[in-house]
Order: sequence, then C-alpha cells, then structure tokens
Amino acid sequence: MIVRELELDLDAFEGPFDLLLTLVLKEEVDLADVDVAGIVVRFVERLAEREKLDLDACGEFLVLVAALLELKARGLFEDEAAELADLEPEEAAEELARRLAEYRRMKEAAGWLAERLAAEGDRFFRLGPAPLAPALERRLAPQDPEALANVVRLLAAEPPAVSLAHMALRFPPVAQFLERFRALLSRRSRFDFDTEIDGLSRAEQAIAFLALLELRRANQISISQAAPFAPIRVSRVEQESAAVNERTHAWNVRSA
Amino acid sequence: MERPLRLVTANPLDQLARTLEALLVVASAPLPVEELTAAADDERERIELALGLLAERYHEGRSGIVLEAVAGGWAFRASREASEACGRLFERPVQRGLSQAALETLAIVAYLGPCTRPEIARIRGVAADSAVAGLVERGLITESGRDDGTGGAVRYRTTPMFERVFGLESLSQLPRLDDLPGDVDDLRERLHAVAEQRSA
Amino acid sequence: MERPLRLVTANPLDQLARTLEALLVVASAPLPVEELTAAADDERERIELALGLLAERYHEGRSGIVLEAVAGGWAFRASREASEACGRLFERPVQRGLSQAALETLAIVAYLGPCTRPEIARIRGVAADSAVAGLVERGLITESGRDDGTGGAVRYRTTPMFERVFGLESLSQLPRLDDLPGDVDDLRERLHAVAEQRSA
Repeated sequence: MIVRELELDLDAFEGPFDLLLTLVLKEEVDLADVDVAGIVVRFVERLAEREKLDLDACGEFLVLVAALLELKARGLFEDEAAELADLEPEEAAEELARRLAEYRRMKEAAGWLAERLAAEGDRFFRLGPAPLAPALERRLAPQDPEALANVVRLLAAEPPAVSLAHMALRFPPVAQFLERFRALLSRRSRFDFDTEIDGLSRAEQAIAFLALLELRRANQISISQAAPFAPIRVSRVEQESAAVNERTHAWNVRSA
Repeated sequence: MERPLRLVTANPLDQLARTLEALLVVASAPLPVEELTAAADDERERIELALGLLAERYHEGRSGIVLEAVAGGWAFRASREASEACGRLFERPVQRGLSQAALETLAIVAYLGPCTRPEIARIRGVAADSAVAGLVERGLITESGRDDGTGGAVRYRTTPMFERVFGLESLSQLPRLDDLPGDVDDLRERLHAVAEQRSA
Repeated sequence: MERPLRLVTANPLDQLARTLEALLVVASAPLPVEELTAAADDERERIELALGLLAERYHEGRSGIVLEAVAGGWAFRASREASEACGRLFERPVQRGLSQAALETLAIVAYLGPCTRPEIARIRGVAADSAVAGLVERGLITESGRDDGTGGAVRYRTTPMFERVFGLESLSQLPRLDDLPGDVDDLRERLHAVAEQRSA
C-alpha cells in the first residue's frame, strides 16, 4: 500500500493524502480544519482490507500523521509553546491531549447550541419595553465616590508581567527550514538530516521533516535511509535529472 | 378551561385572532391596522373583525391583559384593576449599584473630564458603547461637544445628577488619587500606557 | 364570551391570575416567581397555582400568546404558529444565525463563564476578539467584572437574553458536557469494528 495515495474523504478535503499534505504545506488548507482522526480511520480501514500487515506503510503513515498532529496541536496552542516546551514529552502530550479534549467538548457544546438555535429560532418575544407600560424610573441609590477612585486605581495598575520566553521559542515556519536546507545543499551535495535537527524541539523537528518532504516533492532532493531509525541521508538532485523526474514521482519517501 | 376553547375553535376567525394576539404581545409600540394586515397576510375587514373579537376578550374587568386602540394603533396594556401591582413592579426598590462597566466608564469621564467613546474603549480595553448609552439614559453623563471642535467623536461629561448620586458638591471633591499622577494629562497618559500593556 | 367568564369568576384564583397576566404583559424581562409574589402581594403557593392556570390557558396551539418558564422567570412570547407573521414585522433576536466561531465562544462562556478573552482564545486556539464583540452586540453575553478583581482582562458571562433566545429555563438546562455525543466514542467503535473484522 502506498500511503501517499491513500484516498481521503474529509469535510475539509477530498483527494489523496499527498495532495492534502502539499496543500497544508502551502497553507492552502488550514490544518485546524483537517480531521486527522478521519485520516487514521481511513488508513486503518484500508489496512484491514489487506491480507498482510504492511509494516512499511504503517511506519510511513505514523511519521506523517505524527507530524500533522503535532503541527495541528501547536497551531491550536501557539501561545503555550514555551510552557509546553518546559514539560517532559509525556507530560506535554498529556497536557495537549487534555486541552484538545477540552476544545473538542466545547465544539460539541457549540454544535448543541447551533441545533438548539435552529429549533428555537422561531420564538418571538418582545425585545423592548411594553408599548403602554408605565415609564420605568430607575432611581439610583446614593453611591460612594470612593468606588470611582478604586476603579481608576484598578485601571492604572500595571498588569502582571507576561513571560516573553515563548517569543524565542515560537514555532518556526516551514519556509525557514526550506531555506536552511537549500542553503546547505548549495554548499554540500548531501547532508545527514538527523545531525541537522539535533538539539531542536520535537515540534521544530516535525517542521523540518515537513520541509524535507516539500523539497522532495519539488524534486530538489532525494532521501535515503539504510534501515528503519537509521540516519536519513539527504542528497541534492542534479538539475537535468530533476527536470526529467519532475512529473513522475512527486513523493517518494518510503523507508528503505 | 375546556368550554372557551371549543367556543373559539368554532370561530373561523380564530386562527387569525391568535396570530394578532401573537403580533401584539411581541410589539413594543402600538400596531396600526395596516401593519397587522400586512404581517398577518389577510384582508383588512377580517383583521378588523378579529380585533373586535380580541377587544371583547381582552377587556377591562374580564382579563388582566387589555387590548386598547390608541393613537398609533392597537396595543396590549395592563388592566387598571392591576395598576397597584404594576406600580409595585415598576417602582421596584431603587437600584443598588452600577455594573463594573458603568462604574469604569463613569470614573474615566469623571477623573479625565470630557472624553469620547473611542478613548473610553481604549482605556478599558473593551467597547464602551452600551455602558455609555446606559449612563446617558440614567442621566449620569451627557454629551459635551465634539473632539477637535466639530468633526470628531462626541465627548461626554458628568452631570449634576452624577454629583448628587455620588454626594459631591463638585468634581473637585472627587477622592484624591495620592498614588497616581495628580495632573489630568499625566493620569490620562498613565491609563493609556497601562491599557496598551494589558492588551499586548 | 359569557360562559368562560362565569367559569373563571368562580375560581378563587381568578383575580390573582388576572393580576399576573397584567404584570407579565408589561414586563420587559422574564419575571421570577419572587418578583411576581412581591408585586402581586400574595402568597407564593397561590402565585404558583395561578401560574399553572395561566400556563394552561396560554398554551401553544390554544392561544397566540404563550406563557413559558424561561431565563429564571416567567414570560409571554408569541406562539410558534404565528412565527411567520411575526417574522414579517419583527426582527428575530438572533437574525442571521451565529458563525462557528461565535457558537464556540458562546459555548465556552456558557459552560466555563465568567471567562476572559484570553481564556477563550486559549481554548479555541485563535483570538476571540471579534466573536466576543459580536456576541456582546447581540446581547447574548455581557461584561462581568475583571479577572481576579485586579486590573486584569474583562470577564464575560451569558445574559438572560441568551437563555431566552435558546429557550432555557436556566444555564443548568445546558446538557452536561459528558452527555454530548462525542465522536471520540464513535471513533473508538469504528476502530474496534475494524479490529474485529481483522481477527475474524
């Protein structure tokens, strides 16, 4: 089974998986709108149709979906990047899962409200005072002027200092890695992906990986890996052969 | 409760009368016959017949809801019989306090002098439209010219009623803010600076 | 029209019911039983009995005026039967529906409120400013002080108008979050189904 050809039928997108990734990378599809669970279910269904467990496909799929999920989760909690980065990976995953669950519940609640509004929307009631009602005279009890002073003090109080640590850790755009890898390949014909991303956060590594996929899709690089979990080697594709290959294999990122 | 229903159902105008009841209970101004006719999508004569029916049903002494023809059209009102109860409902105990939004808006106008809605919104960090409208309605603030002479936004200042409610002889009696700049321009600057920090 | 009157006059609660009708037709917001009791100057049990009587009389299908328990009180509204006619003359409280962003924001404020814009943004993952402003403008949410009572962000809560528009007696009528159909379960089921197919 070829993961990139996995046919998807989601609310936000219909078509092969590789096209979805491309559109996400080009920011033509908002990742927030993509139902990743739907992709997983579709993949598992396809997998179940087969006689044999396709380990290669599973591995590739896991990598891609993990990257998508992390991107999506980061997109949802951009401002929390710093806070989450301080946590252990398991804690961060737990925290993200908790918040995603909270958001999901609120989406459910929003769905309930939408249904309720549709069902109750034809209830008309008076929005203003009654036509012949006695004029409403709202007399105000005497007020303490000190309340005014307190409110001004409140408005003049310095807000608690906000940590700006996350500014430095802000999620780098894919383009940043594209440039970085292109620059690297202009100096060297090949490099070791794992060495390049060493020391980066997991989210940054995921982005770097997506940048790698984008370069491969544009046929500017070829990727090889000696064995699962072995270092990923990235080589520059020479211009002539690049032109030939342009139309044929847009994606070819399978573990060797 | 059974008999009147059957009586009403027998009347071909019944459904129309129910529609008119519904329109009248939602209206916040008397409804002219033309508007009722258009909304009910029926003939004028039938509307008038149905109104006659309703006027009989919603009649002083028979019902707490009374249908009345007034200058602008038809409207429901409370029966006179219930006027004492309505009086108690509307002259409810004086309102205790002001909402936080109202208090903040009032304090800004009181301490900074005439200000516009955009300025109040900037200092508070949220739109001030409804708070300003509420305070104007209660007579605690009032319009006071426009920013930059003519073209700008409307400015608001506090009223003598404000001074009465807060027990002040004049604005100069406002409590002093010892910890804050005494000068109005400096205070204004401080409030703007903090608001900017808060929204950052 | 004679018979029902005599019937009603025979009922000792009749005058009280008429008084309540009068109060309800002039009130501009749902009236809690306590307020009705105070205004009618009667006993609470009798008020509740009279309300039951009125709820039967002003009932969907029987009358164009419908009495309902909503937003913590009692209020008249138009019957659904007449909604088309009402639509020709009046604006719906929420005229053009609500966007997904507005619905999510409203859900967060209804379930977790009072809460601030930053809190809403944290849950939704995107800024909530325009959604909050839109909901305030529609009168579905309103300011409710500031965070921690300090100069923090403004907090918001839902209004009685929200409960009225959505036909809720109170916020406690919102479904428990656990009871909402979660597609998590659906997902788990589908995965199980696939797994079973596999082992079969």
